[in-house]
Amino acid sequence: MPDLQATLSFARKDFALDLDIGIPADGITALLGPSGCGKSTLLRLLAGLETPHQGHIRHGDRIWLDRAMDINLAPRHRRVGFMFQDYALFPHLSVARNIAFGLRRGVDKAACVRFWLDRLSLRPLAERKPSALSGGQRQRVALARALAAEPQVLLLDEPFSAVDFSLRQELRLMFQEAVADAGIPVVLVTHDLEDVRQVADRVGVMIDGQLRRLGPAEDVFARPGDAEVARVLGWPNTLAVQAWERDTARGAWGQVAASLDPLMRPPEVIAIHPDGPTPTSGQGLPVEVTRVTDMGGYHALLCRLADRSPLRIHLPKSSPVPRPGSSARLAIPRECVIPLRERSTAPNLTYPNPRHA
Amino acid sequence: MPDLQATLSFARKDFALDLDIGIPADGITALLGPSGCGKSTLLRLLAGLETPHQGHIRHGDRIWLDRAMDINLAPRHRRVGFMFQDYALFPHLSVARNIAFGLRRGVDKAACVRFWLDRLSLRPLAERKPSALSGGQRQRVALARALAAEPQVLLLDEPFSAVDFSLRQELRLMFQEAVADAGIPVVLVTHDLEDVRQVADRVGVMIDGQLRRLGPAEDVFARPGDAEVARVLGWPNTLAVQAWERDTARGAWGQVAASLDPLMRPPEVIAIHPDGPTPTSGQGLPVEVTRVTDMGGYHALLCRLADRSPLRIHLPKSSPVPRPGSSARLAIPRECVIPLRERSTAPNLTYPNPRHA
Amino acid sequence: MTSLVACAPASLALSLQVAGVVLLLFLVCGIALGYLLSQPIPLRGLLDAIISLPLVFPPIAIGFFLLMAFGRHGAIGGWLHQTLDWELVFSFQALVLASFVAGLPLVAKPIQSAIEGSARDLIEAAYTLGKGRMETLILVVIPVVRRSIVAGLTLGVGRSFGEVGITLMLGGNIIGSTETLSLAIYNRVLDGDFDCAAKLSMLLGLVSLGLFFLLRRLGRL
Amino acid sequence: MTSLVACAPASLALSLQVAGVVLLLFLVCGIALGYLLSQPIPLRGLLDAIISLPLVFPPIAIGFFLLMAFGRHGAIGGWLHQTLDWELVFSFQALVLASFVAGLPLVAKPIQSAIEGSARDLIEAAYTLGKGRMETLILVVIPVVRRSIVAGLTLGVGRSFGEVGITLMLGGNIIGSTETLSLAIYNRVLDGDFDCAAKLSMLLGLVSLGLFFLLRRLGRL
Repeated sequence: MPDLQATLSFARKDFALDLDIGIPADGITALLGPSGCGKSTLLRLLAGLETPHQGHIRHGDRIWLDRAMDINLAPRHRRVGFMFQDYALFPHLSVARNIAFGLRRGVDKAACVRFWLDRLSLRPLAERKPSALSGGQRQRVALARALAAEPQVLLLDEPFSAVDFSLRQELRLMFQEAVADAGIPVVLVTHDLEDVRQVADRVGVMIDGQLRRLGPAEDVFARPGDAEVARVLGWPNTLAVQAWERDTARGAWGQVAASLDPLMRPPEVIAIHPDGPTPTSGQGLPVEVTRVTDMGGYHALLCRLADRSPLRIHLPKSSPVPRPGSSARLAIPRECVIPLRERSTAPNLTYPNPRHA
Repeated sequence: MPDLQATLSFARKDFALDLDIGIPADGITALLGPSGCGKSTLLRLLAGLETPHQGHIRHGDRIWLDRAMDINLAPRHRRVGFMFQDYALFPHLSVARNIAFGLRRGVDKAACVRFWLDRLSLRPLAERKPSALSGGQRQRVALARALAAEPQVLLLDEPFSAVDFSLRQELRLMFQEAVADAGIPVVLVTHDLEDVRQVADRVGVMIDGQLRRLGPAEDVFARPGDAEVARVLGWPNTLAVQAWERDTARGAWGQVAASLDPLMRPPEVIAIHPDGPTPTSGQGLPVEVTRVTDMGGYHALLCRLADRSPLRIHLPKSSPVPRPGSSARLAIPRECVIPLRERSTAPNLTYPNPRHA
Repeated sequence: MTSLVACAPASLALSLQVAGVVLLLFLVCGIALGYLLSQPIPLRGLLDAIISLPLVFPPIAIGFFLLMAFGRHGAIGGWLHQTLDWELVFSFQALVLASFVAGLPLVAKPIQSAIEGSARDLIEAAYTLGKGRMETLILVVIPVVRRSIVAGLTLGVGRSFGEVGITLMLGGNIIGSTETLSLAIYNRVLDGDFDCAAKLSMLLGLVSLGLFFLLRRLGRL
Repeated sequence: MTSLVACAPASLALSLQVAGVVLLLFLVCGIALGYLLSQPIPLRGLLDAIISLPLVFPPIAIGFFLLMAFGRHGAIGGWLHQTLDWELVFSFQALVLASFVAGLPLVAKPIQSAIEGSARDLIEAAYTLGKGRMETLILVVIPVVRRSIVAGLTLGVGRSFGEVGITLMLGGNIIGSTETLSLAIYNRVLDGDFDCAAKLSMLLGLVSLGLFFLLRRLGRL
């Protein structure tokens, strides 16, 4: 199963992309990042829809791009399945003809179309035009069209963002099952953490055109590496530290006890895990409770710290909940306080390709 | 504090809206619904940007619209603060001039602009043009501009959707604090459940141009009324029931025990609350576990039932977790099974206006 | 070698005067019509059709119909002649009318589509912020679509230099009186004076190239 | 009362022939250029400028420069005369060239902007699905922008009926040989034959109105 390896430099106006990424052929890799970070541009570079200024792309043993050697395979020779954010279905063709569009020569067209219609539950829609489909149906047609062409790599740009919330879960499952046995590198760009949690085996985080973190999903979520990445991954509480005194971090927001790694440069930020802190009648971090939300399995408390910066904590249903508008003190267990640099300067946070590790 | 009452009928091509809504002047009302349900159209009708075919809108004792009496106040006389989805900031004016645009006569312009710049932390950006702002900054300018005009009603169309995920929490808090003491009806249209959970005091659910549910947030989340509304509110598991046998619901997906209200028509759907079910070695609903996700405080299990329909359950970290790909049986406590009609036909699910109740 | 002025003594001044008057007319009518057409007003379709018609209708035919209408025996021309003792045909005003009719769609339509494309939300925002139609036009619409306004005016004025069909019919191509620059080139070629024709073409070409590059800088061509 | 044919014996057939030939040329060149201009090709800006120039450049001046170039003593005309013994000026081909130059931007530019507006993603999708440029043009681009193609062709052909400036210079307005319908109207008015001019104007007007309503149905005016 050939993997995909790319080293790319690309610049346009006020945007630059510069990264090195390896994507194995098993499982799904999700790329997260704030808007404008270059996620979509990376997909377009991999597909050959944009040309980097410098770079190298290798699929298995085959070179797709090498600027130094002046090799640049046209998109149609890369055999990349690309799913566009708005799906880019051909409006003048029926669902069946859309799916048949990219079929290789020598394939039994009718049988192949039938297979994908069934696989994605599209059979009753085969003769409809895209304009007569709902968002979720379009999404499935786009996926079927991409997969029917037997791509060597599958790239998806925000595949679920144009779909109603209540359909996403089912579509994510369908997607997962459809690509599970493809045995090709699959890269999915998204800004939705739920997408990542539900479908991704590996997670990459891009910020300002750089790949700041790439690794197995659990590992990345648990150890984001730096505060910017943590925020992208949905960590709610990152507080700037102004001073360290022994094992205590201080800022305009207050102070908490934290464990410092003596080998690390003094962290600029602490992240507070929302699951550990509890209200206390003794000493603790003073907060004002602004809102309490019942989240089903737990209560979410939104608080304001001394400098008005927000803090979110989760309390089990069994604990007493302070009133909104009241002041409280929070006991913050030391293991919930994670010291981080604002921005990691380590040369390579890229997770090594498991095959080469 | 005058409330807002509206009865509206509106039709356009293949879309019709027909509803009756009352919005008190305290707290924030969020409207949820699938795309195309008419949420945005409702806001435009309330603001006077569209004219209904029949209807009546009353703000306090003042009639804004009465088609029968041929009264139709122009938008500028309704004094509605409207926040557009893309913010509609004037691109040729600085932040300060945008905020000053709607100020009433007789107001001290400079002081008022300064007040709102400070209130939404925009002071350092006062002289910038909107094109030089980030998404979150634009959002704050749009809010400041709307509020500076001292509106009698505030309407917001997807106010957080154009903002990066990691900023939304802070913006929601700012928004809440900024409108808290306005004492005017505030209606926010969104498709993001997190918006609703964090800022809404009341929740309305619109489906197909109708207001299917309106009430205090907790009440609506706990008792959606019917299955369509439940799906919009993010309830993950709604299963079609084919037959009832005593207190057992059966479908292609399997069978579970449920408590039936004898006065109700036989429910067509059961919803299974994700927090109750647990894997069991005894009798239970057979499922195939497709994915296990660590959600921080709990594990989320995605399963497939006998007919491949998805089921999502949440397990506490303390319970053992089945392997993905394995088969399991789930014990479903009776109180986790909520029987629902697919679509309520009750004539009025509108929550009564507290002032008239 | 004859000098430019000797080639067509009055034409240069005449064309500039026509362009100037037409520019003023476009400034008022073009913007007003562009704004009107972008709003949901009654009879919008009809108004739009009338303004757009010269984009497809042959100028010579337009010129002929205008000649019939404004001639001494025409419906409008007869009335003008009787009540005001004024004859439009073959006059300076005829040249202005010709350029105005030919250029109006080139001014109003781009302004209309610019408003529809980028100012619709802004207009609604101004309404909700308490402004009326006129205030909104001045405070929001004109500043926001100013590039399209300049582009439309440039196209319209450019057309006035090049207009031949309607001008021939309505103006009459009277040397020294209604001979515009374009017609002067034609007349010099008919006279076999290719030297003058070349000079005048160069002059007209330079003006047009200037307008052309202005339009490209505005991103409208 | 004279019959239409007696008014301008050869003009009707001539204008239809010019329109037909020009339609064929536009069908090939208009679509090809519209597609080319929408793609990131080298020298795109220059090509775009050359094609767009007649939108602003006065037709009489264009006509004059073409006359100089294609005349017997011109750079191209001289060569054509020497090698092929063929003279383009004052011929049927001159009328076609005049209509083609005047109408080309009206065909190519709308097709270009339609492709840029609604087919860009689709073209890329076709590439990733293994299709080349030519296949993509035929299977995707043409079917998707077909309304804009029809609209562009309509505008271009409509212009060929109305073209006066370049045609006067390059065609010479020779009665019975290069007198198009538009020129026939002008000539009849000069002769004082208003009856014929009115009939011809009505005919031309009806054709143009037909094209006009076709364009409005296509949503392109």
